Amino acid sequence: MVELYLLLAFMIIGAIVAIEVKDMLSTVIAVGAVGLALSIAFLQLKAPDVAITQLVVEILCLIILIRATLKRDLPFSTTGRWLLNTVITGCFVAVFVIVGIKCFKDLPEFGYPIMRVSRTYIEEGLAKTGATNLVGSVILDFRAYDTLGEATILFTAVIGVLAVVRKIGRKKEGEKVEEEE
Amino acid sequence: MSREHEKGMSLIVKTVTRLTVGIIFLYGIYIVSHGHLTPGGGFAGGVIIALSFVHLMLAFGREAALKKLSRAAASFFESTGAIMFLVIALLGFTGGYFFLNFLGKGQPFKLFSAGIIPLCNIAISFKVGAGIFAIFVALVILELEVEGKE
Amino acid sequence: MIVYLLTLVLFSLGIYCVVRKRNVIKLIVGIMIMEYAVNLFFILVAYRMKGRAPIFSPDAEIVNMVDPLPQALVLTAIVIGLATTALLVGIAMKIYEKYHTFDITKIRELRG
Amino acid sequence: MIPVSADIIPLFVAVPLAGAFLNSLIGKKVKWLPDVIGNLTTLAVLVLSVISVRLVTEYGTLVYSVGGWKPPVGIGMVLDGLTAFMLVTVNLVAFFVAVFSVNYMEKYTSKQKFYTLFLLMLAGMNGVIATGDMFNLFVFLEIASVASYALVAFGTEKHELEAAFKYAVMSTVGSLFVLLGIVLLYSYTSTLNMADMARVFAQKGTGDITLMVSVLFIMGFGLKAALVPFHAWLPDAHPSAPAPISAMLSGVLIKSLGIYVLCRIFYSVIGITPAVASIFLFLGALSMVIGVFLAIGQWDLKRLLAYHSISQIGYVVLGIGLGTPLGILGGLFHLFNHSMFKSLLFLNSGAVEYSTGTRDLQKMGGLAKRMPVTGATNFVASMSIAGIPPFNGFWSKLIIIIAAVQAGRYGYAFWAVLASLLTLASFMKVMKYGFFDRLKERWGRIEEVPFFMKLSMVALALICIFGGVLLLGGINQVFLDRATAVLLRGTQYAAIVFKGS
Repeated sequence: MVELYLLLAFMIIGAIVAIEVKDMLSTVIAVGAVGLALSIAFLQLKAPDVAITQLVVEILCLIILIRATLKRDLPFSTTGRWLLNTVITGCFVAVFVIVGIKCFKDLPEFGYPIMRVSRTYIEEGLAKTGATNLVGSVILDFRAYDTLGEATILFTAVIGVLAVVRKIGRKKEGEKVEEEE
Repeated sequence: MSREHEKGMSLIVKTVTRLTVGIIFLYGIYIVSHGHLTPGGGFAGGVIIALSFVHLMLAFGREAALKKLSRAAASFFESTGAIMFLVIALLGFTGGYFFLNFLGKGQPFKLFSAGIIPLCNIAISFKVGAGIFAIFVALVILELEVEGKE
Repeated sequence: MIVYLLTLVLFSLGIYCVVRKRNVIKLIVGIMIMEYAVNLFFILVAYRMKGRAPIFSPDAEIVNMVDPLPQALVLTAIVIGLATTALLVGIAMKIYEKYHTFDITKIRELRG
Repeated sequence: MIPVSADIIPLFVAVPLAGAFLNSLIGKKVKWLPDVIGNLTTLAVLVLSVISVRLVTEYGTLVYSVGGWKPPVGIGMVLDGLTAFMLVTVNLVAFFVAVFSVNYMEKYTSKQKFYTLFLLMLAGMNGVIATGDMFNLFVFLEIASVASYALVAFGTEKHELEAAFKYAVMSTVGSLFVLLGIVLLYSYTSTLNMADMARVFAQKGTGDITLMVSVLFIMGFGLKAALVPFHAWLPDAHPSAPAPISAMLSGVLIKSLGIYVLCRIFYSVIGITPAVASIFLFLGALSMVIGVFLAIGQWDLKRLLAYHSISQIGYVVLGIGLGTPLGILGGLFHLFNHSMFKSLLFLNSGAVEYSTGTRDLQKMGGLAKRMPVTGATNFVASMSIAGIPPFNGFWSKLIIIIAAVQAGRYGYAFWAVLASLLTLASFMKVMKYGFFDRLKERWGRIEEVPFFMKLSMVALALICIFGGVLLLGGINQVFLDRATAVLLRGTQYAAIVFKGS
């Protein structure tokens, strides 16, 4: 499990870089590095489906964000507050970790999940759905309704982006506006 | 910047793109069609298919990619994929339940198995591929407009 | 336990970024980091010591599979994250078109 | 034809989704098609939700297993009294808003995208209400939220984009808190079905982890419901949206995504503890008072209404937090009433903006003379929200105050009365400056709004006038009482759901 700790440490450092660096492009690249480390961590945790999806989504997000930030590098005023920022971050993290230490004792130990419901999927999934990829059988058969929701969210986002980037939102008084593509 | 984009990137990039874009596209189709057997599935495959078009657009410019898949076609495929998925879900009512896996399960480890799961994968891949391409085109066009104004 | 806590640290870094930073792109980045942390947490919860990926193989009997349910849910969560990010970037670029800046201290038409 | 089984439940999601997809596929072909699809779909869902009330009276709690998989394995959808109540509220408002949009959205471009997003938002809300599964709830919560971000930015003007971005960022953070809470719950209980979760909590007891989950949920859903410490996005986002969408957001979105889910999780799944109840009371009272104080100074009509939404949501949370039968009844009844009169008020503001092009109260004056229908309906809604006797708002506020006194919470009762008086003052201002003052020169030639807008405003005003009828014996028993009973039964929810399936 040493790899996992290394990956997590890498992700935390990457996140700090992404948050604190002033250059916009560097921010985006750093967050991309975090995402790719996450993808490797998924692979390490035996979740190949998730790893593939995370990888492709990460590439896509990176392309979109780079296109959005390219040539729009703006000066960015965080100087002079470095100490304050660090203190606030420290407090945040400390509160979360203390609460976490107190609460995570109730959770099952890492590496030993309860798997009450999931046992059904593992034992009967192949026989009942015929799909050898159990994750596939869960997302498209046992919990296909969630996937309908997921597809709908992406649909919503597409329509939303197309609606937001319209050239003209409101019609002016007495003006005839061509419905655009 | 905007004129450069109409033309695309350098010759090396274009040549490599010409070689790789077909492979990426086929890989996407493979991921979709084997979603119920191996890791992957409709969503990842759909994004890969969309990325192959995005790749084309980045290398050759907007026009080349839109010639292969126009915006109208993209939005048509997107809605069709969504409706296909919903229809598969509603067809389950023939067996009594919303989203019932009403087809035969077939032999495990075969390509044609697992009932509606491959069909759903295909529907999702249509939806996702076309949808992400549409988002990307919309953002690129917006960006070109912004740059044009400055 | 320690991996959970490290993930929580990542999550709180994301919150810090959203609360503290004053740039549109940084806000989006903060949200992305929070999403990563939550997704990672979900997969960590599903892991079994010396587990195998939940995919059957025609050749070998596979025992001790990791929990497939959270993996399916994380797939959904990743897509939701992508959709949100795409919409946020769309709005952000439109904001840039109107205001010519990503700095939200300068984007202040509204009070409150 | 009334389907006699639980088969009706998935239709609440499937019908609006089908409408949205069809709209996006063929809505561009004919100009009037988006209007027709949008209105027919909302009408169909409204009819279905009225049928669902009848089904609940007849058969009790109904459970639907999606895909034929029994709930803990598959996803269960639950239809009980509270669900039916919320479905009716949401779909009633949605239908009138869709009717209103036929004329109003002519001011904007791309009606097709508007109706598509509108139907998606409706599908998301119905999905949240009808589901019995934790993660599924999150998915539909996100559908409704993402659609609402896009709708707030629909005008694509400067301030609209800014408000939408602010709203999107804060709401997404809320969603991520919720998701983290769901992950912790999954790890602790190893199930996602709400009823199953309640059963595990009953066996295993609630440990420290529940505390953290509760805090995450209160923060997450509090952000969605705009309770006071988390309200900063609402006064920007709600006024910036087109008027029908403001009506939807203020009228039902913050309730179905915020209040309903809070009730469902804390009453039915985790089980309400005195600590959580007192947090509810405190947040409710805080929202009630701060919202109304912030509202008084506003001159922008829609902004004023948005602050009043915060205040009125406070009443609902206060009522529900009391935990007594009367308190819950009052809270839920006020939720229904607020949906009606706040939607109506936002539609009125939309009508004023449609005719005059302004939202500034100081620029208006005497509009009732030129726009009699808008003026009259606005009067009804203002009196309702201020709690003047014959109108519906009076009854629900009265019940909440009586319940607070009965429970011995005199302080909260006092704040509720005070907030009500301040609300009255604030709406006197609206009436005086907006509608009943001397008619200003420049508005001499404005016209009353078109037919469909008038129709939906009048219909909502009638509901406001006769809303008190819902408290009468027979109607109360099938509608409000059943919803109250669900919350009062608390964590017996699990047993009932498993019997139902």
